[in-house]
Order: sequence, then C-alpha cells, then structure tokens
Amino acid sequence: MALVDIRDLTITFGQHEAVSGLSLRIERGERFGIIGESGSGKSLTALAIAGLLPESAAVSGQVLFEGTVLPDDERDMTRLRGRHIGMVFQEPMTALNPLMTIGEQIEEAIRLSETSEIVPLAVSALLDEVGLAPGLAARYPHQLSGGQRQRAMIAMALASKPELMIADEPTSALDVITQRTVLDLISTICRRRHMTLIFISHDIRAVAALCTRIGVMRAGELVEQGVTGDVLRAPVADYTRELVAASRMERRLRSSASLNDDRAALLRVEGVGRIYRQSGIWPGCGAPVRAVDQVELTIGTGECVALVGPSGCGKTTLARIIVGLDKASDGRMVFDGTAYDGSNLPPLLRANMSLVFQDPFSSFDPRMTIAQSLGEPLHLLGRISGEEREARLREAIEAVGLKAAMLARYPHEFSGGQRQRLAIARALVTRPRLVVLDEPVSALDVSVRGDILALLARLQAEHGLTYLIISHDLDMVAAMADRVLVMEKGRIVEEGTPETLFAHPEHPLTKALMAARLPEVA
Amino acid sequence: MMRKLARQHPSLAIGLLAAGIFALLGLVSLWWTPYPIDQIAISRRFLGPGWAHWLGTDHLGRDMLSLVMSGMLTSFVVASLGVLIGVGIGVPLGLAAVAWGGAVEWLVLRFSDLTFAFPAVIVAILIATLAGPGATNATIAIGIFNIPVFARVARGGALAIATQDYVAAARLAGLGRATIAARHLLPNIMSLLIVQGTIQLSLGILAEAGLSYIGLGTQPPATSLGLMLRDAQSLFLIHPSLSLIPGLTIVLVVIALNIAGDGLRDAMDPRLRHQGLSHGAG
Amino acid sequence: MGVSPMTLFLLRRIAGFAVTLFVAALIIFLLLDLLPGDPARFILGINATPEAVAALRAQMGLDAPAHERFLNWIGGMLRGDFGISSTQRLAVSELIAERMAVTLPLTMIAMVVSVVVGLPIGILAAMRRGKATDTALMVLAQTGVAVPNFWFGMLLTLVFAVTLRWLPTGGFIPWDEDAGAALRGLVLPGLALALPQASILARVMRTALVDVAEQDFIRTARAKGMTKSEAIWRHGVRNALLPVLTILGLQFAYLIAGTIIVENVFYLPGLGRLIFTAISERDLVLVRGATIVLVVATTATMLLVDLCYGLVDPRLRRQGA
Amino acid sequence: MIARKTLALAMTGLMLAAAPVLAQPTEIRIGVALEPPALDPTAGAAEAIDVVVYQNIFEGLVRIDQTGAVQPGLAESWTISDEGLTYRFKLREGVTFHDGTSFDAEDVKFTFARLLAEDSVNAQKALYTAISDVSAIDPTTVEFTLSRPDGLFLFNLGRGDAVIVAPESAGNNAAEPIGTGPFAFIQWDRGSRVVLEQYGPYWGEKPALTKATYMFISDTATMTNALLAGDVDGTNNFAAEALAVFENNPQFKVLVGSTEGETILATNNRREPFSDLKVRQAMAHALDRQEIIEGATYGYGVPIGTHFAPHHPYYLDLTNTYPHDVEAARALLAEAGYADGFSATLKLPPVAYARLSGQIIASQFAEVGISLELVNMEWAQWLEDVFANKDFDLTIISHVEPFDIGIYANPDYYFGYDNPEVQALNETLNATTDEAERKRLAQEIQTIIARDAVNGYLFELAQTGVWNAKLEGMWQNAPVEGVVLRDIRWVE
Repeated sequence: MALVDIRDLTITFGQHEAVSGLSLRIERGERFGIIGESGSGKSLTALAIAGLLPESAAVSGQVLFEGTVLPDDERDMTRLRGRHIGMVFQEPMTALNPLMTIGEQIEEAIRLSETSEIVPLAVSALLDEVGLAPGLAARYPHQLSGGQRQRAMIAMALASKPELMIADEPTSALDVITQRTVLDLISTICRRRHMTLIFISHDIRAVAALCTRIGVMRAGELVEQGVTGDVLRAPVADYTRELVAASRMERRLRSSASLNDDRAALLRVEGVGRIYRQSGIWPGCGAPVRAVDQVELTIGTGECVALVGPSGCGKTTLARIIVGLDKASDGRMVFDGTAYDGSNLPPLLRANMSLVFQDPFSSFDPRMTIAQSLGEPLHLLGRISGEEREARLREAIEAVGLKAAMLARYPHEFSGGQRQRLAIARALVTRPRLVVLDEPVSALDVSVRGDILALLARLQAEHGLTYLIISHDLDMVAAMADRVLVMEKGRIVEEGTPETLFAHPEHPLTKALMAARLPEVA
Repeated sequence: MMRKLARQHPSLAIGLLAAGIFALLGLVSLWWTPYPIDQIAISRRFLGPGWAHWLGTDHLGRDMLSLVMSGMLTSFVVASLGVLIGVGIGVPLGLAAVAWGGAVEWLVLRFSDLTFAFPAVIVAILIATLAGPGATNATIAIGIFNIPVFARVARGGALAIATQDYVAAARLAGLGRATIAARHLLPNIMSLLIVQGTIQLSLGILAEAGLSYIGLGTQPPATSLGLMLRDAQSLFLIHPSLSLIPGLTIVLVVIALNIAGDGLRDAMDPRLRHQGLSHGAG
Repeated sequence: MGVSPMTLFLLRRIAGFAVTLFVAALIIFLLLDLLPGDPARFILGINATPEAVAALRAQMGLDAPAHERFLNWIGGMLRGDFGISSTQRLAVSELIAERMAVTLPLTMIAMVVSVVVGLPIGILAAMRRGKATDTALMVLAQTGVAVPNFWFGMLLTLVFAVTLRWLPTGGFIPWDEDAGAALRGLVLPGLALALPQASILARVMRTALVDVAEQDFIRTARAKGMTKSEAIWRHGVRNALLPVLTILGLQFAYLIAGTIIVENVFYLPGLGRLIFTAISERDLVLVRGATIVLVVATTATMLLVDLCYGLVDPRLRRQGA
Repeated sequence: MIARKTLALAMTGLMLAAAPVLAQPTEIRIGVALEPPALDPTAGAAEAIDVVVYQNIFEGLVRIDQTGAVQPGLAESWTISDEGLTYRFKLREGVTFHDGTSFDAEDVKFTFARLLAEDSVNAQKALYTAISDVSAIDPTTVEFTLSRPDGLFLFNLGRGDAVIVAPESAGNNAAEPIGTGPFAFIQWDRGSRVVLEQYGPYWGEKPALTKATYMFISDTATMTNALLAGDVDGTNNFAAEALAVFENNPQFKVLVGSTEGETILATNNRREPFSDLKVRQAMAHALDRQEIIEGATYGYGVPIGTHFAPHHPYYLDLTNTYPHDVEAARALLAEAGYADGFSATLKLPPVAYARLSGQIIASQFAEVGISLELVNMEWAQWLEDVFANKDFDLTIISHVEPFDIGIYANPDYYFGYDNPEVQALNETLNATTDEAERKRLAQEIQTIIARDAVNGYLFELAQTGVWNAKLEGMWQNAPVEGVVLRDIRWVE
C-alpha cells in the first residue's frame, strides 16, 4: 500500500486552476522528487498532502495517507500532520518565528508530537543529528546563517519521527556550498531513518542527486514520472527534454581573435577596499565591517571575467563600487584611463559601463512604461533628439530579441525571461563598453537560462562588449568566462582560466566550491 | 466604473459615496443654504423639526440644516487643509530622509520626534493664544500635527522602494537624488499616502470638533460641527436635538471616511489583493 | 572599544531625546515670549494704576532680556526649579506636581482600559476573521473611533452620574483625603478617554494579527501539528504586538491631548486645565513649565517604546550573532 | 426578589456615597464658574476672589448688606465731621484673626498704608486716593482724614478691596488668606475647590453652616449635571440659557436678582466714525434691546437706557431715549455721511453674555448697513488691547462696579468720553453728601450720557442663582461681588 496516494487532485483559486487532475502514488521509503518551474503547482501539491492549503483554495479529488483519506476535521488533520509528516520550507528566515530561540521552537515540536518525555535531551539529540552544536539552541533565527537555519528547520521536522518528510525547495535560498551540504544531510537522514521523502525543486540536478523517482510538473499537470535514471536518460515529454537540455551548459566557443593576450586593460581596480559603519552621523559606533579588502584586478577589452564566491564574500559590493553605485573607502579604479573611486564617476564614463541586476522583477519601476525605463540612461549622453532617442530604444530592444512595439507596455506584462532581456536592453541602450552582470540568470527558470546566456554571448560577439559576471554558479561561469576570480571575505583568493582553475583548484574555497557542484544529470 | 468598484470593494464604494455626499452638502452651502446662517431671529429659536426647518432651529433661531451644512464645510476644509499641510511638508521630508540618508535622515527623524512631542491641542492652545482662536489656527495646529505622520509614512514606504533595483538603475542612469525621489519613490508610495490621507482627514475632523469645543477652533458667526456641539451642550437637557444633530453628523462623517480609508487600503495593497494566489507561488 | 552596541544604541537614543527636549524648550520659550498681553495688567485688572502694574512687572522679573530669561529658565529646571507662577505666586513645580497627581493616573487608567479592552477585541476579531463576530466587533470599533470623546464623556455623565448617580459628575478628591473617592472621580473621564484609543488598538491589533497569520512561520507551526488558531495564538500574537507597541507610544500623545479636553468636561484639576487657565491668565511661567512637562512626558514615552522594542524583539538587541 | 432588594440597597448605598449632603445638613458645596487666581482680595481684581472670601474670610470696617446699604462691620460705629473730611471709627473689641492674633487699630492703619503704598498692587487703589491720613487714636479708635469729600467713602470701605488684614499674615494671603470673618480658610485644591470651616472664636453670631466647599466648574453643562446629581448644592450665578432645567423642578429654587453689572456696547468715542454723535445715535436706534435680552440672557436681563443700576434709588428710566427704529438709524447714518453704512470690529471677552449679544447685535446692525467683524478674545488679551491700549472700535462688557457712573468723568477711560459738563457735575456729586442733591446730580449725568449715546446701553446683568430647595438665606441681589455664607442654612 502506497504511503501517499493522490487521486485526480485539482486545486483552483477563483477562475485560475493551479493544479489539475493530478494523480500520484508515493511508496514507503522512496524519495520522490517533483520538478517544475515557479507556478507549476508543485508546492500546492505538497501543501495539499499536508492539508495546509490556504482557505481560498477549492480542492477536488482526494489524497490518501497510509490508505486512508485525509480527515476533514482540522484537529484530526493537525494530529496526523504533527505525528506523521515533517515539513521543510524554502525560506528558513521567514519560516522560523523570529521571536523564539530555535531551541524553544524545536522543543515545541517535540511536545506537540509527544515523541519524547525528556525534551531537553531530545533537542540536543536532534541538533546533533542535523549537525548543529547544542549551544545554538539558545540562538534566535537572525543569529544563525542560512544553512544553520535550514538545519534547524530540518531538526524541527524530524522532531515527530515522521514517516514522511516534505521538503519544498529546501536549498534554493542557500548558496552553493551550503546547498550541497544540506542536500547531503537530507539524503543521509532519509537513509538512516528509512523515511519517505517528497522533494520539491526547480533544480533538476538537485532532484537527480537525491531522489529515486521523479515527477515533472508543468502548468499544474504532471507531464511525466518514473525512476530518476530512466526519466533523465530518456525523457518522454518534450518539456522534460527541454529541462534536461537546459541543465547542461556547453562551454561556448570563443573566436580566438578575442582571446589574444595583448589586449588593452579596460578597467583596472587598484587596492580597492570598502568599510561599512553602522548608521549615519554618529562617528565610531558599531564595529566597522570590511566588505571589500585590497582588491586588485584588471579586465581587458572584450574579455569576460567572472567573479565567484559564496554569498556575502563581497563580490556584489565590489561590482557596485565599480559601476559607481557605491564609493570605495580606499584604493581607486581606472576605467579607460580615467581614475575614479566609485560615486564620482563622470556621466560619460557611466554611459560606458552598465549593470544588469539579478532580480528582473524588481529592476523595473512598475509605474513606468518600458520605453521610459529603457530611456533613463540616455540622460548620460546629454541632450539627444527625439528621433535619436527612438532609434536607440528600438535598437536596444530589438538587439535582445523583443519587438519595438513592446516599448509601450508596462513591466507586469512580461515574463521573467523577457524582463531580464529588457534589463539587458537597458544596459545596452547607451552602447557601453563594460557590462557588469550580477547573477544574470540565477533568478530565472532553468528553461530560459540557456537563452539568456546565449543572448549575452551573441551580444558580446556583435558589440565587442566586455563582461564582468558576478555569480556563484560555477557551471554558468565555466560556460561563459575567459577568466575566473575567486573571492572570499572581501579578498581575491585565486585566479585563472576556468579550465585550469576547475581542473586543479588550489585554494580551499575553490576546492569547496568544486566539491559542492552537483553531478551533471545522466 | 462605480458599479465595478461597488462589486469589488463594497466598503470602499459605500465609504466614498457617503463621505462624498457629506462633502457635497458642505460645498453646496457655499452658494446656497435653506436660510442664511448669520441671520438671527430670537423669536424663531428652538423650533422643533418641521416643514419650515427640517432640523429645527438653534438658540439664536438659525436654521439647523443650514448650520449643519456650513458647519460640515468648515470641518472638511479645516481637516483637508490640515492634511495638505501635513503632506506638503511631511512627504518631502520623508523622501529627503530616504534619498539623502545619513545626517538628513537623522534630522528628519529628530524633527518628527519633536513635532510628535507637541500634542495637537497644545499647539492649538499656543497658536490660539498668539493669534487668537479661529479656524485658521485650528487648521495650522492640525497641519503641524500631521507633518510627522506623513513624514514617517513617506519614509517608511520610500525605504522599501529604495531597495528595489530600479532605483539603483536610476542612479546608474545618473539621475540626481531629488529626481529619483520624484520619479520613482513618490509615485510608488502614492497609494500609502492616499490611505493615510483619508485617515488623517477623519482624525482632522475630530480634532477640529475638539478644538472648537474647547473654544480654540472656529469662531462665530462662522460655524462648524464642533462649535455647534459647544453651543448646544449646556442646552442638552432642554433641547437635546441641538447637540445630537451635529454630534451624530460628526460620527457619521468620520465613520464614512474611515470605511473609505480601509476600503482604499484593501483595494490598493496588492498583498491583500491576490491573497489566494500568493500562496500558490513557488 | 569597550562599549557594547546595546549601550551605544541606548546612548544614541538618549542623546536624541535630550536634543529634542532642548529644541522643544527653545520653541516653547520663543512662542510664549511673543505672547500678547501683559500678565501684570491681567492680574491687577481694569482699574489698576500704571504704577501698580509697573511694580508687579518688576516683581515678576518681566523686564530682564529674553536670552537671560531663557537660560535662567533652563538652568532652573535642571535644578528642579520651574520658577514662580505669576498669577498664583507659587512654585510652578509644586503646582504641576499637584496636577500630575490627577493627569498621570487618568492617562494611565485610560491606557490600561484601552489595552485591556482593545487588544482582546482585536485578537478575537482576527481569529474570527470574515465571520459575523469580526464584522460586529469592527463596526463597534469604527463607531468608537468616530465618537468625539468629550461628547461621549457628557453622555456617560448623564447616564452614570446624573441618572444612576453611581459616580460623581466630576471634580476630584485628593488621593490622601480619600483614595477611593479619587479613583471613582477618574472612572468616567478614564472611560471617555479610553473609548477611541481602545477602538484604534482593536483595529491595529486585528490588522497586525491578520498580517502575521499570512507569515510562513505560522504555516511552520501548523506543520508541527498546531491548529490554525493555536498557531496564531502561540506564535502570531507576540509578533503582532510589535506594531501595536508603536501605536501605544503614539497614543500617549493623543491621550494627553484628550485629557486637556476631557478635564474640562469633568472639571478635573489636571495638567491640561492648568495650562488652559494659565494661558488665559497669561501666566507665562506656568504655561512654560506645564507645556515642557507634557513634552517631556510624550517624548519619554516614545523613548520607552523604542527601548521596549529592544526587549520584545531580539533582532533589535544589537549583539552580533 | 431578594436579589433585587440587595441591588436596590447597594444602589441607595452608592447614592448616599455620591451625595453625602443628605447626611450632614450643616455643610454646603457651592459651584462657582471662575476659580480665583489667588485669594487676597486686596491684591487682584478678579471678582472670583470676592466670591470666595468676601465677608466669609475677610471683613472690612463696614459691610455692605443685601440691599447695598452700609452696615457696621469691624467698626461698631462711626462719626463723620460736618464738612465730610474726617471719619472716626469705633472698633469692636475681642476680635481675632484666624491665626489667633488680635485685631486692633494698628491693623487698620497697616491695611490702608499697604493699600495706598507706592508698590501697592490693589486693583481699586484709585477709589481710596481721597484718603490723606489714617491714624490710630487708641487701640479701638481709628480716624481717617480725606483730602476731599467723598460721597461713596463708606461704601468703598465696605468693598472687598478694603478688608482688614494683619501685618503678620498679609504677605501670605494670596495662598493662605487669614482674616477676621466667620469662616476660616482650610485648604485650596487648585483647579478644583476651596474649603472653608466655621471659625469658632468669631466675634459675631455663629453662622448655621459649619463647612463650605467652593467647587470650580466653568462649564455650564457640567454645572447643570453637578447640580442635578447633587454633587453641588447650589451656585450663585448660573448661565441663564439652561435655567429652564431647574425652573419647574421642586428640588431646586431659582433666585433671580439684580447685580451692579451694567452691560454696555462700549464705543470708542475717540475714533471715527464713533466720534460723531449722529453715528452713535444711529447705533442706539439700531439696537433692539428686547431681542438682545431675550437672546443673550433668556429674558433675565433688565433693560437700561443709561449707565446706572435700575434697582438703585437714583435710577432714571431712559430706555426710550432712542427706541429701536431701523429707519431712524439709516437716516441718521445718511446725515452723518454713511448712507451705505460702514464696517467695524467688535471685540468680545470670553463671557457668554458678550459672545451672544455680539452675534445678535452684529445681525441687528447689519440691517442698518453697519457690518461688524466679531473678534473673540481671552481676558488678558482684551484687557491689553481694549482696556489698556484703547485699541478697539466696539466691545461688549458688563461694568460690575457699584455706582461707577464716575467713569464718564474720566476722559482717559477706555471708551474716551470727554465732556467737561459731566466732569464738573461728577466733581460736585463726589463732594456732595446730601441725598436729594446727590440724586439730582446723578440723574442729570445719567440723562446727558444717555442723550450723547456714549455707549450702547443694553441691560443690567441679572444674577440667576440655582440652589437646593432646602437652602435658605442666600443673597438674591449682588450689590457687591460675593457669596455671603453667614445667613445660609439648611431647612427641612
């Protein structure tokens, strides 16, 4: 008898059908992965199993747990959830109560499931199992790192010794290294406890690495399911095929022309550092934080340099200083012969470099048309005629493969991928020489990442652009970059071409990053 | 349009409609009232409601309906000017605090603390004693009281907006802080301001009533709902209607405005708008 | 450096507090110095001879230069000497102290009542969100906000004092004379003051709780095995209290304003009435003293609220993780 | 059943607690609108002071009785020299101040020395400037020497401003008044009440009341409630508008009496256009006294045609000098060259009669083309602008000083009426002691100022007291300010 048996489940919000006619059996002890993009309904499915759907949801079909239909009565459902199902959510920061220590929160879970009399012992046991020092029990969520929080979440989920653990994008909020360790943690625990796992993710590799069977969801429907190996080796549904394809990134070929070594340095960063103090006009309070520390680097014209490192290593800060959003506390930059320290970047130089942001959704003012947003940087070129402006905008938006007609629309009318294209278009509208890309694809669905990267490559070739890519995604870097700089705690710790660097990492961080890479699928 | 509104946000529709009607009554009094309110006829005083005077007459024989109408006008004008002052000074301060940060922000915060430290009535008392009591002073007092409110709301909203990438993009595009504040921050906190505006408007009407009641607000021969209450209170046991009519009017106006305010919040706050779906994401 | 971030945070807030107060004092002084009307003339009234007036002016030190008067005033206050009332010829500090014995308890009663009544209503409404109870309670709250408290006070008197004679129509028996009577004297005004505040609190509490109920950690709590209401009760309420705390701080300002009006309705000898009469009698010294005290009270409450935040919300205790 | 009974008991218990008066019929709680700024009647004008202390805590050499007549006070008798320049008073013996110190001629001497001193802050100092010397012949005899005869001298000695104070305590009287009266000061809860208790060693006959509490209730509605709820037993002057509440209520008695308050539309005779007699006459014609009295005093005011108290034997009814006549008013304005009227400001002090009359007069004047701008003021501001700086067109004020027609002989007075004829007449009046002659002179002045329409003469303020029906002995009229407790008693 299947542990979980979903029969023709349909979930609708008003008119919108989020999950339609989904049927699925999950056997005891198996680790089932559900892959899908945002809005594919995978999370809702999970919530449905735990009976946690929002009131506004209308549900038809049925979900059986251990062969019996989920009870309608809230108390019974609550008991079932508390005793037999453990859940881990995507964003551990918001999923934990900010006003309670994690110890208290785990304790609560134990008491609720009445699994142990000697609560304190159980707490430290759980913490130990998820690899957290018992001392951390007294900490509040905001005092923990993302990884630690997620471990705490897992400990809480385990408190009730559940048969089933539902993990909803447990790692997508974490950076590469922690992501890997958390995944490993989950799989070891499942093995040790012979626990059934439902693992929800958009990252096909994570699923591949962790799950015995997988199901692929799209637009609320289960398009394919089966044993992991088979599905990935020989996908039946086209959509699955796309996903698998998108997850592999071929090293793109660069014309040897751009690869000659005697290329003039476009940007030189000389001993740049950035120190943050706590707020405003009160001198000398709050310990100063060294976000960037004595960074030296050079980027040649036409080159594509990647800056990798774990989150909080200062790579984004450095990028912001380079493009002039922030001011270096010491050191200086020289762009095309002109020295500056960040905020004092003269307009004409600003026009020569631009930044593409990570999150395409927050990078456009919802109340301005695309034309207005794209037009903004044209300020930098001083007075330009209406026609000139028109021309520039059309050129830019067509360059990224969208139609000039779209200029009149508003951001909310575009998909994530399209927005990122638009963001790139805005970056190009002043015909810059250096484009800084901050995690250009990490916020996008897998299936569109490929296209965006291809677009970037094409543009670089066509306009002879110079790229500085900020990322933690080594595959993407490997695919795009000519040269990779590894950054840790504000310093550059290793440098080299992707090939050599990834083949023989020297610095422990680089090693860790490499180790954290998930295997290619199939 | 109105019908659509009524379907989606009934409370908002009702609130706006009611508040609108009251405001209209007030406006009309500018050109027409059943009787001139400065015409006193002691012989006609304390008439009960009737055909000649729908709401009766007051202690000076003035027509209550006319008084309520022009009283409504005063109350609305005072309150809305109060809001305007608050918005006009508070919002720029709030935006400046966010756009420039650092010392500017500190100053703005201290300033709003300072203003908060002066309860409206105190301000009113001080002003009234400087310039004599009157609607203008009530307006200023209420306005001053509104400044920090809007400064904080504006700052709060703008802080959230300022973290958005499009603001950074605008800075990359070489726009000045002021331009960014006007171009990106202000439009995106408008809804917040409108909601706060209605709330402050209703508070303003109450405040005006209170001030007039203790003699610091509107002065005869002009009238306001609060002043009517003041005039009528000592007669409450003899002619209750004289204070019940303005009293209930105040209550109704304020309720109408608050309902409208709540409605606006629900209508404008996207988080509440697609509640259901927001769970579905991910 | 040796100082912990928390103490620094404290120091900073207190410094800000001090600055605010100084500026406030300056403003008050400037305003009051501009006041029209000659206190001496007022005290002596219509038929007083010019010499008499002049004599009194000298007595009251009204002829010293402004900046001197300001500095003397500040200095005096730091020494707890608020000067001598020009009309009542008594130490302002004493006068204020007397009145504080009325206004402070009154404000407190109003505060307590509004919290004790407001919060539960808010919570109940949020728990029953969308149900009849919710609607009923919120209609009640709407009305509560809308009724002018002085008017409400008068209605209360008519019912409980005039008709039922359960409580006095107003007036105040000093605590040391008969604490019970003193308390009974503050009940009706307290209620009148509390009504709008309670309603506001109820509304804020409800909104806050509804917002919190949408948060992930409530879902987590339910996943642990709590019913929705248990989750809201155990995890929601405390989180929802944060925004409520801010409102509580602001409410103090409203309450102060309220007392001034309500004290008139119930002829209570409170600080509000003191200022009021003092102003109409041009008793600059007294007005100054009383206003600054009110300002200090309000500002202090704000400071207090800030610090409470630090206590309630671990994220604001600035010790590094 | 039982439950209901206990409830009833509980409620009566509460009611008793709420109105302790039912238990002790020798105490009284009196509501008064204005709280005195201080309690020394010799150092401040506020009539609120006299309301509390006059003839209760403090006494003068003579006292004014209910009819306005002069009675022996601390002086049991006196003799006046024929030319009216020396007054010799025989003082009572065995009189003590509330602090136990004894009263004698030296106290009298001290009192007037203090009153007339350079730095004296006595508001009515002007009234006593005729005194050239006060000498203590012996401990029980005092002699006053005047520089000129003063017909009102004795009356003025009876005023609150001339009460006798002791050198030991005078300095502190503002906060802790110490006098010789039948009631001693106990405590003053500022903003709330003043408590007096019967003074055991009082020289005169014991008053019926053992304790009196003055409660300060400015707000009429609140006062009404307090009376109805039995929180106060009475008030000497209750706002006329709400009297209807008590008029037909057997538990209360309403005392309507006269005051010395001539309420006038004071006119700045120095200023254009009011310096023009025709304009003033026009305004007089424009006034409809009856409507004003109805509207502002609910009919309790007594119409006056000149600046004199109607209940006074010297009073002359001149209300028909300029009857209400809109046409006549218009005509006169036209003659004066204001055919299409003019506009002026009317500054109003914070008292109900002024604010109401103001509104009514504004609408009456509107009919003849005079448009008035109403300016409401606090007292201090009014005193500053109108009284001290004479910066006003029109104002409404009640002159509560008894027999104060003399102000028309003072060209520097705020309404600035400068008429040598009147000044001369007043001179002789002051110097005259013969009743018949005094009456003639007074009436002549009344006629002149009425004819000249110096001010708009509106009405004599009425004193409308509301008292618990079981109380007796309250003054109906108020020839001087004060709530005199000596005769008040509870009767079953």
